[in-house]
Amino acid sequence: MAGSPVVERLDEDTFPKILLRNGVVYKDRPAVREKDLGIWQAWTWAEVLDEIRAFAIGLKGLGFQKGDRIAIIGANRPRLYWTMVAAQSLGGVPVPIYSDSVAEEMVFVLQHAEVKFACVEDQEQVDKVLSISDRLPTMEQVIYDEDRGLRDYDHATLHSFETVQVAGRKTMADDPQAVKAWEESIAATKGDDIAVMLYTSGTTGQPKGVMLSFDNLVISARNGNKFDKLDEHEEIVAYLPMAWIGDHVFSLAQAYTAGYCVNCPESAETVEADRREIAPTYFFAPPRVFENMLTHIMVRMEDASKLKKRMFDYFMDVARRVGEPILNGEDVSFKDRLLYRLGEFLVYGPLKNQMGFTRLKVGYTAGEAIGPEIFRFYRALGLNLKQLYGQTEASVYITMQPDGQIYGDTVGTPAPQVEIRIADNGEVLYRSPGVFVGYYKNEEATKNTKTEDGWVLTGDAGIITDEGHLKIIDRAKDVGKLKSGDLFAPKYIENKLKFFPNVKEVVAFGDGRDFASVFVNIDLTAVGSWAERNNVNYASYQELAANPQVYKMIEEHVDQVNRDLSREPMMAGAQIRRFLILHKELDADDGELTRTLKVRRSFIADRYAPLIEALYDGSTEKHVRTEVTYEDGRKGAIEATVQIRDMKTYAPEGDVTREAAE
Amino acid sequence: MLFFIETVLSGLMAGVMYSLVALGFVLIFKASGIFNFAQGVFCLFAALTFVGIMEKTGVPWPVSFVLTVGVMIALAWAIERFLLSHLVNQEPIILFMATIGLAYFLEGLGDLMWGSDVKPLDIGLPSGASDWMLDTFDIYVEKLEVVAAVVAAALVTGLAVFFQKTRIGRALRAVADDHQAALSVGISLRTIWVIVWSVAGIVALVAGIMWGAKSGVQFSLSLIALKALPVLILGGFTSIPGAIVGGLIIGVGEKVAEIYLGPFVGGAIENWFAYMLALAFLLVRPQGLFGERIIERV
Amino acid sequence: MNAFVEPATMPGSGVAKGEVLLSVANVSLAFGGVKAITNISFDIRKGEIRAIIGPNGAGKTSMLNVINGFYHPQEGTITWRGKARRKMKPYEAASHGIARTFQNVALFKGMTTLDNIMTGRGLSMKKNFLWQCLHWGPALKEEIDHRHRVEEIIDFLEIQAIRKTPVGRLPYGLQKRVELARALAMEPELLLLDEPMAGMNLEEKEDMSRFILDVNQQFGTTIALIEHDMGVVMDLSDRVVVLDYGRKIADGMPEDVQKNQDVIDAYLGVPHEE
Amino acid sequence: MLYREAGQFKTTYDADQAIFPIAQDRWAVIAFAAIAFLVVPFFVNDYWTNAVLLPLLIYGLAALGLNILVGYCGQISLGTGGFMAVGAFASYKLMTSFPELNIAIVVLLSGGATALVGVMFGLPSLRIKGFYLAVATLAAQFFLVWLFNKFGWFYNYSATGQISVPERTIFGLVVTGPTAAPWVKYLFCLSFLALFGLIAKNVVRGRIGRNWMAIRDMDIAAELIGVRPLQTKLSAFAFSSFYVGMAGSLLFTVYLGAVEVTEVFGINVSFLVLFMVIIGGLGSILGSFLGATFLVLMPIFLKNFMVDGLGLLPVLAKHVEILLMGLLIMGFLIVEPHGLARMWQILKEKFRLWPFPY
Repeated sequence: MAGSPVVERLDEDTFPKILLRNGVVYKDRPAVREKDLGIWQAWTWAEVLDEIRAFAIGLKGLGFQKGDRIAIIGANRPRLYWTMVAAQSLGGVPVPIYSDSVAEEMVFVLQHAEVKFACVEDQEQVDKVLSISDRLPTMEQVIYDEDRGLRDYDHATLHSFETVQVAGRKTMADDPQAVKAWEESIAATKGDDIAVMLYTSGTTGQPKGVMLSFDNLVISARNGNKFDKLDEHEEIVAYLPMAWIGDHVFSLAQAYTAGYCVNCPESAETVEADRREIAPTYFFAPPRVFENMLTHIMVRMEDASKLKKRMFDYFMDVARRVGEPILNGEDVSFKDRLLYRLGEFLVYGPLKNQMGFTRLKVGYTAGEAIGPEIFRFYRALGLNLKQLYGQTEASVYITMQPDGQIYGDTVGTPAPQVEIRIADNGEVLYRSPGVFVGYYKNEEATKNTKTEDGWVLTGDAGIITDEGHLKIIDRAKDVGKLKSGDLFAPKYIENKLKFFPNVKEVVAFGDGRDFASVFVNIDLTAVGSWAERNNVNYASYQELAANPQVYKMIEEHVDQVNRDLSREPMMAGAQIRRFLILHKELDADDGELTRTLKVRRSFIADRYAPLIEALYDGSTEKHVRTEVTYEDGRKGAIEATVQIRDMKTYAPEGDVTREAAE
Repeated sequence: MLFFIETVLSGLMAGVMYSLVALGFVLIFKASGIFNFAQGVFCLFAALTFVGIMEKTGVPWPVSFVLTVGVMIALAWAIERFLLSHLVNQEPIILFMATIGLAYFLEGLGDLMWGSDVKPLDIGLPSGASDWMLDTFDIYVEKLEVVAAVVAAALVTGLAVFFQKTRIGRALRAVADDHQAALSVGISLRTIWVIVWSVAGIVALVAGIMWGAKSGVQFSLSLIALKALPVLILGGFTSIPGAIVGGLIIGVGEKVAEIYLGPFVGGAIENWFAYMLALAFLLVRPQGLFGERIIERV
Repeated sequence: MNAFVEPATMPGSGVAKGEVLLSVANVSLAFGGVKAITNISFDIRKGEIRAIIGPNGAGKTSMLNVINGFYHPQEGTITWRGKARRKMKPYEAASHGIARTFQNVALFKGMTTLDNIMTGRGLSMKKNFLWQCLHWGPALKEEIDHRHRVEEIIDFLEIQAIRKTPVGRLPYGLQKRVELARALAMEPELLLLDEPMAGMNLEEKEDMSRFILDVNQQFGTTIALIEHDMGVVMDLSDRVVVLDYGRKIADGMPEDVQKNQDVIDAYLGVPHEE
Repeated sequence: MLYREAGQFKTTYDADQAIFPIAQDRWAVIAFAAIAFLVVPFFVNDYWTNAVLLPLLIYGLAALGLNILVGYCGQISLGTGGFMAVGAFASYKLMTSFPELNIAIVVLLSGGATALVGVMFGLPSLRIKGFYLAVATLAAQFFLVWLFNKFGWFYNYSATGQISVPERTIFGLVVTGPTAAPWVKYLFCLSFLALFGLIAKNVVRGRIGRNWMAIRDMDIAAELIGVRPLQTKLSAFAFSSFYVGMAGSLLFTVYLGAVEVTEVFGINVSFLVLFMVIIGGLGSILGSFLGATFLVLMPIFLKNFMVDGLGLLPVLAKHVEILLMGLLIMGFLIVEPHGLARMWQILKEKFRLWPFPY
C-alpha cells in the first residue's frame, strides 16, 4: 500500500486542533470502531468530531474549566478516548488510571492529581470511585459510559455520557455562540500545554505523575509515523491499558497525527477473535503476548496429524533459514524462494491469518527482553516484528529497530530526533523532543531523573554495539563489576540462560568476586518430558536435578552462553566459570521469589551462602541442608550433595578495549 | 348376513397375519427403539431362503425350515455386529434409514442368491375351501387361511408367553423401559438385540411361508410390511397386545371396507384404507389403543 | 448505546408497580387421580421477585406450568392483569407477556446462541411469508431491528463470546444463561424461572443472582422463581410462598417464612438439595 | 489453507447475517453459478441432460422441499412420491385446461396446489409425532397414487391412464415435449432450482425458519415462548409440499414428458428423496443438493461400472446395484450419519483452521 503523502501541517500542535483538521481532511474515513452489539460500530472522523464537540460543550456546562483534571478509568472504549480530547479542548488535563486497580490504589492518584471530574466505564468503576469519594475533596462530577445497573443511583453528581452530550447539543442549539466559544478554546491550546498526566508505578514508593506536553506527544507521534511510514490507512487494535503510555501514543497520539483508525475490542475475552477480524496493520504487544501466541500455536500443532506436523516442521525450518533474509531483502537462492512461497501458502499465510496478522505492516514489542527464538519465529514468518525501547518519560520512543537492521538482542538505533549517551556506570541517557515536562508536584524526583540540560536517566544499563544499536543489559543499579574490573550484568547472563527451555530460573553471582558463576533451576516440565522420552527415571526434582545427563545438558547450554558472551567485548569478562544445579526449585513460599516470581537475589545469597562459598572455593561438590515450606504450610528440610561444574571460557573476540560509543 | 360374517372371518384371518408381521416390528422397536423397515424384506428373504434351500438341495421342508431359522439367526447376529453396533446413540431417523438400506441390501442379496422369478411354495398346506365350514355354517373359508391363522395365533401366543414368563423375555421388556435395569439382569444389550432380531427374523419366516404359500414367493412379499404399518400406529409401536388387536381391527376393517365401501369409489382401496382408518383413530386417541395418557413434562 | 427497554414500554400492562399482576385462587390440579396441587392461592405483584419454594415434589413446577397454561387446573381461577382467564394455550400465555425458563435446560440444541435468542423475538416479528422469502426490504429491516434488541440482551448477560456457538456445545452454566436471554427476548411482563441456579457452582450462582436482580431492576420485570438454595432465595426475593405436598404452608416476607414452624418441619428430614 | 479470513470484519448486521459471510465462499459460489448458467449450457447434450443434469436438478428441488419438512421442522414424511404426483397431475390439468398459461406459471401453480394438499395431510401432525406421523404420511402416498390412478378425470380419461405433456414454450423457446432442446430444459430447471434455493435459504434464516427449528429441537419449549405449533408445522408442510410439487411438475413436464402414476411416483420415490435428504444432511440446503447429486450419480456410476466395466448382464447388474446401494447407504450412515453436508462442513472447518487441528 503506497498510501497518500502524510499530511504534515505542523501548525496543528495540539490534539484538539488536529481533531478539527481530521474532521475535515479525513471526514469520511473511519476514525474509531468498537465491536459492540455484535458488529463493528464505526465512527468517521467527522462523526468523532461531532461527538467530542457535543460532549466537550456538555462537559463545560457541568463546570469543567481550563486546568481541571479529569480521571479516565476503564477499558479501551471510544468514549473514554473522546473524553480525553474533549477535556484537552477545554484546556483540561486527562489523567488515565489503570482500571484494574482497586479503590485503595486509586485514592493516591486521584488525590495527588487533584482530580475534579472522572469519566469511567461502568457500574464497577462508579462504585469504586463512590466508595472513596469521602477522601476525594476535589472530586465534583462523575460521568459513566455504560448505564447498566446505575439506574437507581443518585444522579446529583453522576451523569451518563449520553446525557452530557445531550446537554451539550442542547446548549449548541440554544446558544449559537457555544460552538464558536469551543473552537476558540481549542485555538487557545498551545503545544507546551500539558496534554496528559500518566502515573507510573515506580518499583518503590508512590506512583509519579509524568506530565507530557502536546509538543512531547505530537512530535514523537509524528516521528514514529514517519519512521514506519504510517498513514491514515492503518488499522490498530486498542487493547492495552489506557493508562499506559504505549496505548496513549499508539491509540491516540499517532492515530490523531496519522489519521488512522483505532479499533476497540468487544470484551477482554474476545480480543483475539476481534484482532483476527480487524487484521491490524500496526500492532504492539509486550513479549508475553507473542510468547503466548507461539505456545498456543505449538501446543495446537502437537495435536495435529503426523503428516501435517511434519509439513509444518519442514516449512518452519525453511522459514527459519530463509525467512529473515528474504524479509531483510538479502540474496536468497531461487529454490529457497520457491520453497518459501510454497510455505507461505501452506503454513505461514494460514498462521498469520489465524493470528490476525495478514495485513500487518509493522509490529513492535517492548517492555522487556523477548526470547530470540520467539522473535525469530515471527520474523521468519515474514512478519515485520521489531523491538523498540521506550519510557513514559520519553513519550515512548527512545530507540527503534529500523527496517532491515534487526538484531534479536538489540533494541535498535535512536529514534528520530533522539540523542543517546551511555554514562560511565553503564546507564543509558537520552534527550529528545518527547522528554517529559516533569513529575507532577514532585520537583525532587524530576531533578533526580532529568538533568539541567535535558538528559533523562533511564535507570537501565546498556551498551552500544558495533552496528550502532543499543543493547540493554540490566537495571543500572544491579550492574556490578568483577574484581578484574570487567562489567558484570547478572540479569543479562541470567536471561541468556533462561532462553533455553530446559532452564527455568537462574541466579548469577560475581559482583566484587573473581569470576561469574550461576545457580540453575531446571524446568521440570521440559526436562521431565525429555526424561520420559529417554527413559530416565526420577522420583523428584532433586533427583532429576542431580542426574549427570541433565548436568551435561545444562553444561552445553552454559557453554553456548559463554561462547555468546565471548563475542561481546563488554561482556566477555563475565563468562560463567562455574555453575551448579540447585537441589530445590526456587519458591515464593520460601521467600526465594517475589509473589510476581522475580528472583530475590540477596535473600538467596544469604540462604545458600555455603553453596556460593563452594562455587568460589574450588570444591566440586557440597553437601547442604535446606529448610523448606510445603504447600500445606508444614516445614521440613531437604538434604543434598550438590555437584559443581567448571566451565571453559573463551577468549574475547574483536576489540576488547573498545569503549562505549555515543 | 352370512356374507358379512364371511367377510369378517376372512378379515380376522388376514388380520392375524398382519399381527404377525406387526409383532416383528414391535419386538425390535421395543427392545432397541429402531423402526425396522426391513421387516417386510425379512419375510421375503426368509421365504426365498426357505424355498431356495428346498429347490437347490431337495431336502424336506422341516429341514429347510430349521436351516432357514439358522440363517435368520446368523443374519440377526450380522446386523447387530456390522450395522447396529456402529449406530448406537444415533437419531431414530438415522436408524430408520439404515434399516431401509438393509432392506435394499437383503432384497438384492435374496435375488442374487435365489433368483428373482416367482417361486411357488408348496409344503403341503391344505388349500381350497374348508368343506366343514361350508357345510356347517354355509360360510366360505380358505383352508390355507385357517391354517395360517392358527399358526399365527399359536406363534403370537407363544411369543406373549415368552415375554411374560421367561427370564430373557422379562429382560427384553426391561430393556424397553430402562437400559440400566436390563443390564442389571445380567444380559448384555448386544445379546438382547441379537435375540430380538432373531425372533423377528423367525416371525418373518413364518409370515413369509404363509403368504408365500398363498401367492408364491416374489418381490411383492416385501410389501407385506406396508400392511403392518397401520397396525403399528393403531396399536402402538411398543405394545404387543396392540399389535395383535390392531392387526385384527385392520384386517376386518379393510375387508369390510373393500366390500361395502370399495364399489362406490372405484375399488382397490385396500392400499390406503387401513392407513386412513388408523389415522382417524389416532386423531381421536393419540396415545393409540393401549397406550397410557401422555403427560408431558417440562 | 445501551438504551434499554424502558419499563413503561413493556408489553401493554396497565398494571402499576406494587399492584397485583397475577393471582391464583383455589387452584387444584390432578393427573388421573394423583393430586399435584391442592387448593392453592397466592398472588404476584407487579415489579416484585416472588420465590416459590418447597421440598421436592411439592408441586412447584406444576404451579409454574399452570401459570403459563401448560397444565390446565381442574379447579380454581387464575387472574392475569385483573382479568380472570379461561383455558389458555401456552403460546397464548407467551403472547400475553409470560415467559419461562426450565428446570432442565430446554434450549434449541441445533441452533446457535444468537438464533435461540432470536426465536424469543418471534412473537413481535410480523412480516409475512412472502417478505420472508425475499429476506429483503421490510423483512430485512425487521430482522435487523430485532437482532439489535437481541444484541442488547447478549451484552446485558455478557455472552458476547458465545454468540455464534451452537448451544449444544456450551457448558451447563452458560446454557442456563442463554435460556434466560431467550426468555428476556420476549420482553415479558412476568418471568417464571424454574430453578435458575440448579447445578451451578458458587461463582455462576452469584452471576445469575446478579443478572436476575438486574433484570428486575433495569427492566422492571416481575419475576417468579423456584429455587432450592435458601440463601439465594432470602437474598433475592421480596416475598416467598412455600408449598409442601401440593399445599401452601406459608406465604410472606423471607425472614418471616424462615421462622415459620411449618416450613421448618417441611424441610426437616428432607435432604437438602445438592 | 485457502481461507484468509483475517480482516473480514462486519460493520452492519446485514453483512454479518449474509448467506455467505466469508468472502472466499462468496466468490466460489459466484464462480460456480456463473459456470452453471453461462458455460454448461453450451456443452450439454441429450445424454447429459437426460441421464444426469435434469434428474439432479429436479430431485435436488424435491430433496430441498423434503429437507425443509424433515430437516428443519423435524416432521418425517414418507409421502413425497404422492406429493410429486399432485404436482405432475396439477400441471397436466392446468396445461390441458388453460393452454395459454405460461409453463413457468404452470409449475408455480402446481406447487401451490401441492401445498394445499400438503397442508391437508399435515393436519395430523398436531396430534401425532415421530414415526407415527411418518406412517401416517404413507397414507398420503397410497391414497394420492390410488386417486390419480382411479379417477379418469385426472388423466383426461386417456386409454392408457398415462398423461403426456403438450408442447410449451418460454421466451419463444420450446421447453416441454420431444422437440425441446436439452440446454433449454437444463436452464429452465436450473433457474427454478437456483431461485427457490435462494428463497428457501431466506426463509430458513428468518423468523419462520427459526420457528421450524424450535419445533424440531424442543416443541414444548417452542410453544412456551410463543411459537404456535399448528401454524408452524402446517407452514412447513405447505412450504415443503410447494417445492415437492414443483419438482413433480418439472419431472413430468420437462423431464419425462409422459407419466404413469404408479411407476413414477411410487413409494420408492418417497424413499429415494428421503435418502437424498439424509445422506445429504438434515437441516442443510447445500446438503439437499449434495444428497441429490450423490444418489443420482451413484446408480449411473454403478451401472456403468458393472455393465460396461465388468460386463455383467443388465439383470444381474440390477440386483447387484440394489445390493450395493443398500450397502452404501448403511456404510454411509455408519461413517457419517449427519450426511455429506456435515462432511463438507468438517472439511471447510479444516481449511479454515489450517494448519491447526482444532
